[in-house]
Amino acid sequence: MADKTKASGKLDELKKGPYPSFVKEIEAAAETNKMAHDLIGQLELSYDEKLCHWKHGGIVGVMGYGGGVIGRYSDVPEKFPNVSHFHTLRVNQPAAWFYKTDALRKICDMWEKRGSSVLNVHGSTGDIVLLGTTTPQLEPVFNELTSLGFDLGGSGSVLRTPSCCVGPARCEWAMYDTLKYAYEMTMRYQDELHRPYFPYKFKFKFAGCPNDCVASVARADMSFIGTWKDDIQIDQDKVRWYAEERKVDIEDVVVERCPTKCMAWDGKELFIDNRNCARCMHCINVLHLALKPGKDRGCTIMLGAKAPILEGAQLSSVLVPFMRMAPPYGEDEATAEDLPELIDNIWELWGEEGKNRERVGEFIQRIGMGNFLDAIGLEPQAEMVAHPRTNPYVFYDLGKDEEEEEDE
Amino acid sequence: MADKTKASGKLDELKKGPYPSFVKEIEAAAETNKMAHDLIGQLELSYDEKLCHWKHGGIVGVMGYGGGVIGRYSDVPEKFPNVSHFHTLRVNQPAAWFYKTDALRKICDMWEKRGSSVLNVHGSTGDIVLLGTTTPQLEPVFNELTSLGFDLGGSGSVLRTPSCCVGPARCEWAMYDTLKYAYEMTMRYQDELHRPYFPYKFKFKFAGCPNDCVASVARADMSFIGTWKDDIQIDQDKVRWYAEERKVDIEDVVVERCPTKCMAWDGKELFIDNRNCARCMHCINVLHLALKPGKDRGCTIMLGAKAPILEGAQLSSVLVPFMRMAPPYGEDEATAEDLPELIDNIWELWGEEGKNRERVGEFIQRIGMGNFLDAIGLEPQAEMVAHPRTNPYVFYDLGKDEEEEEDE
Amino acid sequence: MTAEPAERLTDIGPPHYERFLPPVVKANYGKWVSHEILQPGVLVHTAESGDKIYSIRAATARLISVPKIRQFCDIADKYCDGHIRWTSRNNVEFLTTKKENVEPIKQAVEALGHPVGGTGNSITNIVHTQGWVHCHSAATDASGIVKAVMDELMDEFTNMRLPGKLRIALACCLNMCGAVHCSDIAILGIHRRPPTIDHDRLRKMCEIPNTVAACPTAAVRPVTIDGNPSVEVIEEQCMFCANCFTVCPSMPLNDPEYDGVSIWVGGKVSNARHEPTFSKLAVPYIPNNPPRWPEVVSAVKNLVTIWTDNARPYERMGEWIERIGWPRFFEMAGIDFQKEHIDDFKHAVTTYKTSAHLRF
Amino acid sequence: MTAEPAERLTDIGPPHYERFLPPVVKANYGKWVSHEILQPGVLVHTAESGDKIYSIRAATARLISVPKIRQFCDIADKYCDGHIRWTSRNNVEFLTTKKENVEPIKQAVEALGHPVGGTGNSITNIVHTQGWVHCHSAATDASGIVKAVMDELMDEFTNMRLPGKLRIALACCLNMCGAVHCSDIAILGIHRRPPTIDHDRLRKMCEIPNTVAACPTAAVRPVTIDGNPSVEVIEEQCMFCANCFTVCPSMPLNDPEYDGVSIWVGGKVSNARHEPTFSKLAVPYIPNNPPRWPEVVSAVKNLVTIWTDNARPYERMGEWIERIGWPRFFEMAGIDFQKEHIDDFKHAVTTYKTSAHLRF
Ligand code: SRM
Ligand code: SRM
Ligand code: SRM
Ligand code: SRM
Ligand code: SF4
Ligand code: SF4
Ligand code: SF4
Ligand code: SF4
Ligand code: SF4
Ligand code: SF4
Ligand code: SF4
Ligand code: SF4
Repeated sequence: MADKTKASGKLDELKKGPYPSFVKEIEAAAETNKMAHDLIGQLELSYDEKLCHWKHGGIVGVMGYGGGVIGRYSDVPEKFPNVSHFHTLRVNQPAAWFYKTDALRKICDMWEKRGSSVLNVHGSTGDIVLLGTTTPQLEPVFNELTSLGFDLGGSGSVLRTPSCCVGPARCEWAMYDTLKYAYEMTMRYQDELHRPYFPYKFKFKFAGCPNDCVASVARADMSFIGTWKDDIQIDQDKVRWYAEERKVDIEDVVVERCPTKCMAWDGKELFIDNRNCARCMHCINVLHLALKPGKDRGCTIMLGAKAPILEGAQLSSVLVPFMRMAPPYGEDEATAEDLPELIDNIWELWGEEGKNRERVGEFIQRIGMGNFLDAIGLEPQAEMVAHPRTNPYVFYDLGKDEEEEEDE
Repeated sequence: MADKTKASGKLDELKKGPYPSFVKEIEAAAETNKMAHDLIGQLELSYDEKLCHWKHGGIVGVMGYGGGVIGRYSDVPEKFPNVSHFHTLRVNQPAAWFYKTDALRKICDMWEKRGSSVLNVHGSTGDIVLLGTTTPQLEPVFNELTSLGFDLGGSGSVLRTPSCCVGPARCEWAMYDTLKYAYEMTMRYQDELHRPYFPYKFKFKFAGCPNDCVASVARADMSFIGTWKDDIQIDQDKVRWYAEERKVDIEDVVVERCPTKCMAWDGKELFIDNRNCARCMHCINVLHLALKPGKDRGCTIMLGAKAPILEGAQLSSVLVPFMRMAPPYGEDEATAEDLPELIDNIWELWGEEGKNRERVGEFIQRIGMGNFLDAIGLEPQAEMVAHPRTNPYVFYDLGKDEEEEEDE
Repeated sequence: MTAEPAERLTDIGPPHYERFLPPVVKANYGKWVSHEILQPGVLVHTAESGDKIYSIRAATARLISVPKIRQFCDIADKYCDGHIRWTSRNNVEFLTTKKENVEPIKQAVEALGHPVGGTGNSITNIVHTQGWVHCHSAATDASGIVKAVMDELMDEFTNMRLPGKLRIALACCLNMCGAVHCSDIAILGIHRRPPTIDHDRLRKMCEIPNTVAACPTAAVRPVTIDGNPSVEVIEEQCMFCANCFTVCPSMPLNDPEYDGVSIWVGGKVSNARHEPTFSKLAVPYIPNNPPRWPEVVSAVKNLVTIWTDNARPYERMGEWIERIGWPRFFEMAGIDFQKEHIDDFKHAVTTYKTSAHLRF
Repeated sequence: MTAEPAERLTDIGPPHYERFLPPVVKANYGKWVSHEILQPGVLVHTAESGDKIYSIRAATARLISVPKIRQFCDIADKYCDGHIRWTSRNNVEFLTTKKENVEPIKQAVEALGHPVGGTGNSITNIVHTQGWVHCHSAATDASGIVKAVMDELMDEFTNMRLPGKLRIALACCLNMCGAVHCSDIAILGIHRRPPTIDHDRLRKMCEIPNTVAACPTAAVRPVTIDGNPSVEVIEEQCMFCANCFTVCPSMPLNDPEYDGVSIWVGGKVSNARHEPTFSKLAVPYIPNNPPRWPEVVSAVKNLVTIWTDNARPYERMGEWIERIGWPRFFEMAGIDFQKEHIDDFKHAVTTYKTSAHLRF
């Protein structure tokens, strides 16, 4: 039986080269950890056979939670008994993935003892993924985690662990406080995160500006993307400095790349027709010492992104063109105070009418965006579509006419 | 009963104003023609009631033909007995709608006698539409038409009357002979035009250049759009003349409007990066005395356009990126000599596997473009798509691998 | 001897075009080198040989009477050696090699009530369909609206002062005869009530499987009524396309109250600059208001005006809107964006706004 | 007295981020005014107050061991007052206010085998998934391909000489964990054989209606096998998505011969310039060839090279391809355009080329 601590054969090849080697990582863990040791063995088998050796996961978990653990069993337990169980735990990361070493070290100590000594930092959703332990260890791991102040993240048909970009913690472009919202929404919806009652998974991601450094538009059912309403702030001296000192060809790399062609550069002044600026960030990205977003800030809420299963992949699409995320709140504008109700309305509708394993984006496709908006009580806005319909198959709302008639 | 020759009431309003009045036309016809006379009456009724007064057409026609006549009956024949039958005949127009007055006058004489004295010049497909006659007149009308050298056009599930732009007859941009092809294809497929054996209608349109003056891409199942392969011909003196004498702002209205941004203008010379020119015609359209399409000419064949019924509207999409339409024909290039086979293959496949009332565009959607190409024996080409697939739901063709294996 | 009965001619096809081409066209066929628009409606084309042909283009209502055609023929005989053609948008063209004939032709045609124009950056003739004049399917009239709209826009037919070409088309029902779905402005007749079913006639006239298959939304279902097979319509699933009616005459949708017109914008067909593209819904519904549909006329006029005032040279309606964005368009047009504007048919998801590219 | 059993904590959520923020971050939270990239992998952010924070970014394999994390912690304790973070693409970042710490940190991290870089116009870390290390669904390994590809591209991680950012992602099956579907280059594990059905286990483990509903193409149908309810798969209708397997473990698709990798290009997520967009199929299939998947590595390398050599500044992969057109891309990449490239799923028709805008 494969009882070596070191990789050999095929896997050994992956210890070479300049990029950090995951094989070396598992080896390092394997020095003191039997699970890591058998993981190498099973992985080598996979490499030899070009076949995955994990069985379809069973349902395992910690008491009172419906998610956070992915059950996993080897299909060759006789060969690799130490990974016969190899469940992962998803641990809810702190917002924007900031850590103190003391907290990390404690997690490490715990995981060396109770798990494989191998983790993913981080999983694609954002969790710390503790890679592989046995069923009896789940509850102890959970108890140690909570005593360290950590909790499990989501898996299954729940609210998944929200994540956010580094935002105001270290970025000059954060148009709202991404960490605060990631944290507060996670806390507000602890129940939805731990106990499956949705038709399927639901993800929040918070990006501070249109650069979307958490890829929210592609991966979150509900994406919050920072933006601004007023004019881009221009320091013309600095623009000239870019042109002269940094030799930036402003015409080519800025003006010409602007998606709405709303800029002009005469060699001295940079002009922006702000009413036509699409808030794409490009000019600001390139001339960041000279240009800044406007001061009237908030976010665009987008809904519906998902991977291909079942009906094909979707990007999120605009739900609220502009929501102000911090006081003072004006009248007649969407503000963060509306968020809980908005989210409740969406979850209630989708919860009741969504089919099993139907993401909210697919649900909207099925019932129609217009009906969806009606049901959650939002007015349709032209910002929600790339363009109005081209096909004439319109479900005219005759109720409206009839009401109007009655009014007459 | 309405027995007045002149319109009154609502319709009368449509005799006012600078644009030619269809009401005056019907009135003019009605002076000598009873059908036209009752047409006014029934139309006034429609205007008063906001309701159409024609019944769903029955099947009428001329001997041996399955199309060319649209049956039409009034639903108020008691009020307007002269339009109780009011069938139209579609008469195949001469290519590009050129006429000699003697031919026209003879059609007029016939139609005054045997029909309503009202016609559409032309119908949307391109036919001369003789608007309204009775069942007993159909055969005599047909016989007089053929003796004048005219024949019926298409209706129903047949090849519809092909049409073409004015092309080489009066346009400097015709990249191939649109009239010749419209005529020859009409003649070659007389049987398909007159005897329904398709799943649904099929339309050809021939446009001499990408300006597409017959709107083929939107309206023809098979569109032939002239194009060229080599470089745009530039007369730089004339370009300067446009800039200087005609005060054309070449940077703004030409260079900046080029869809691929493949042009440059330094105030003296116009530069075109022809490898990136999309053959859109814009620069040539605007600077037509200075620029001309290249000399290596042919057409792009596009397939599948249709109106919304049933599965939604479609524009035609590229089937043959470049086909040479006149000799000398090179080797290894698609030429007009391949056309009959190409068309046969398409009709055969669609004819056998198309559902009732399924246009070829919808058929392709249903079976998949890749399978369609396979079946008609065309190689897939990147020119056929706006972009490759984004969804990973690929029906991998394993036969291929297995064959390769066998070869080994 | 008695005369043999003349053989019945069939499948002769249309007359060969060469029979009708003017001699100058035959002589210079495929050898034209340039054209110029001398004035609105008047083109001159020059051939390699130096030969020229003048074309004088005039509007027609498309629906035309035998007497009028004879009058056109008179003009063509007088000035054009009997040559005349029509365009793909139902304008008539008088063709002559003699420059001195241009003005007389123009005057003669205009005297008949047919304005000369429609060339270059103008609004040319409205492509349209049958409407109440001939079709059973019509949710509105065609010729009447076209007349009313063109009366209002006539100055743009006889001038060439627009940013680009503007193509208007009208179809009287969702079958969309004509290239309505790819027009700068499309006027579309619509029903808004589900079909009413005459079960008695249905039984005799319609094939039930065909009728069921005809419905794009599967709203038509087979049922048994009084022991006879018939169909029912799930009304909430009906979007009034009338396709069931096309295959089954016993399911009419016409309704004088609820029928009317919708307006679509931003489509085009040419490959010039932007690729061909469909028109998009602008005004979901305007009731039928014959004889002059004033609300439709003013809605169209408004669209023409905002485009004229704001588009850059050669920007077609859709190109302009794409540049400024749809939200701005709705704002400028004063049109309320509604549920109806949002697609909910098959490819709806591809029309959602999947970026934060927004203007405020 | 005996100790009360400690209350079992639940629903406490993650630690509050403030617990972990460096003091300079807390002091300047939301008040950063600018940043500069001092060298590949080294950022400095400046606050209104004039305070600065230096971030040293290094690659990790994402799969990381407890010993390695402890080594990172040692560095962070020594130079960063114990502060450390990870990025959204699994790079590690060491944060310090002291400029003089930058080089020592860099050296220390690199000494551990973690190159510093991934900033600006570079290729940063590959977002990826579990593969054979942990997932039952994997059609290929994740970490192994990532390692092989990044070894080849490492110079582009430690330099910033590319036209723009280039984001590579890998998912080991069609579930596409990660933003694989919107990457400049996406590597996707694929099955190419329909599921094999273990009817015995199926009977015990799977709900038949769910399994049937799971299939996007309706290839899974209920049947009776030996008197027991089970399912069958219409093989011609299967496109190997494995969604049936997700809901029913008795229908595995794994196949060492036929599984492999496809490569997709031109997606992006940011709103910068072009709107976010999906990646499109470039290479339909490359067989699994562990341990270093040389064909995948060279295909990716080739894509990076042609883009680097031809894109304009700031043009992402997809923006460049859009400018030159897909036919030219296929030509330059030396990839044969095949049937597989043409979409045939739900919205396929929206991907057809509906204009004559062609380059020759
Ligand atoms: C661990 C992780 C991959 C990783 O290596 O990082 C992961 C792993 C799995 N994902 Fe995922 N997904 C992970 C992030 C994602 C993401 C990315 C994201 O959240 O930002 C996506 C794409 C976005 C989305 O939600 O659509 C994603 C889309 C899926 C899907 C497809 C869902 C769809 O609607 O198309 C499935 C299939 C399913 O749900 O049945 C799926 C299913 C799975 C399962 C549970 C396998 C299954 O078929 O049941 C995988 C368990 C693997 C294992 O054994 O550990 N996973 N999955 C990620 C979670 C770690 C974390 O919590 O941080
Ligand atoms: C006469 C004409 C309109 C006109 O006023 O010019 C016409 C009239 C009718 N069309 Fe059309 N179509 C006419 C050109 C078109 C065009 C334009 C074209 O051919 O360039 C189209 C759009 C292009 C296309 O083919 O898709 C068109 C798309 C339709 C459709 C929808 C087909 C679809 O696949 O979506 C129908 C419905 C049907 O076929 O059942 C239709 C059906 C009809 C019927 C036969 C009504 C019906 O439901 O059966 C109409 C008879 C009207 C009548 O009483 O005279 N007509 N029809 C045009 C033919 C005249 C001619 O021969 O020159
Ligand atoms: C006569 C006609 C062809 C025919 O066989 O009948 C024709 C003739 C010419 N077209 Fe056209 N076009 C004709 C219908 C069209 C159509 C079809 C339609 O509208 O249904 C189109 C596509 C419209 C669309 O995109 O929706 C069309 C798009 C063009 C364009 C491209 C315009 C653009 O910028 O998009 C040009 C180029 C130009 O005008 O500079 C053009 C240019 C021309 C030229 C200049 C070609 C030439 O050198 O002779 C002709 C005179 C144009 C003029 O009116 O100023 N022609 N032209 C048609 C006249 C229709 C009418 O009575 O008004
Ligand atoms: C640290 C991180 C956020 C975090 O919370 O972890 C981050 C940080 C910054 N991003 Fe980002 N981005 C980060 C992931 C992303 C992502 C997400 C992804 O790749 O999955 C994107 C979207 C990518 C896409 O479009 O596919 C992203 C798109 C951008 C862009 C837009 C680039 C473009 O032209 O499309 C900028 C602007 C720029 O670089 O000029 C940007 C700019 C920045 C700036 C300059 C913002 C600032 O002022 O601090 C930061 C340093 C960038 C650098 O690396 O040069 N960041 N950035 C992420 C680092 C990932 C990594 O380890 O490499
Ligand atoms: S998304 Fe914007 S605010 Fe957030 S880290 Fe990226 S650039 Fe900064
Ligand atoms: S942010 Fe984008 S859209 Fe706005 S001006 Fe700058 S480049 Fe143009
Ligand atoms: S399509 Fe081209 S060739 Fe034909 S008339 Fe129009 S401009 Fe001339
Ligand atoms: S034909 Fe069109 S694409 Fe080609 S150079 Fe002219 S404007 Fe550009
Ligand atoms: S558009 Fe409709 S109503 Fe009008 S002619 Fe065509 S089929 Fe008849
Ligand atoms: S009108 Fe259209 S949607 Fe309504 S029932 Fe008939 S076919 Fe179906
Ligand atoms: S992409 Fe597929 S195989 Fe890879 S981790 Fe996600 S579910 Fe598992
Ligand atoms: S793999 Fe996908 S397509 Fe094939 S049977 Fe399973 S669910 Fe259906």
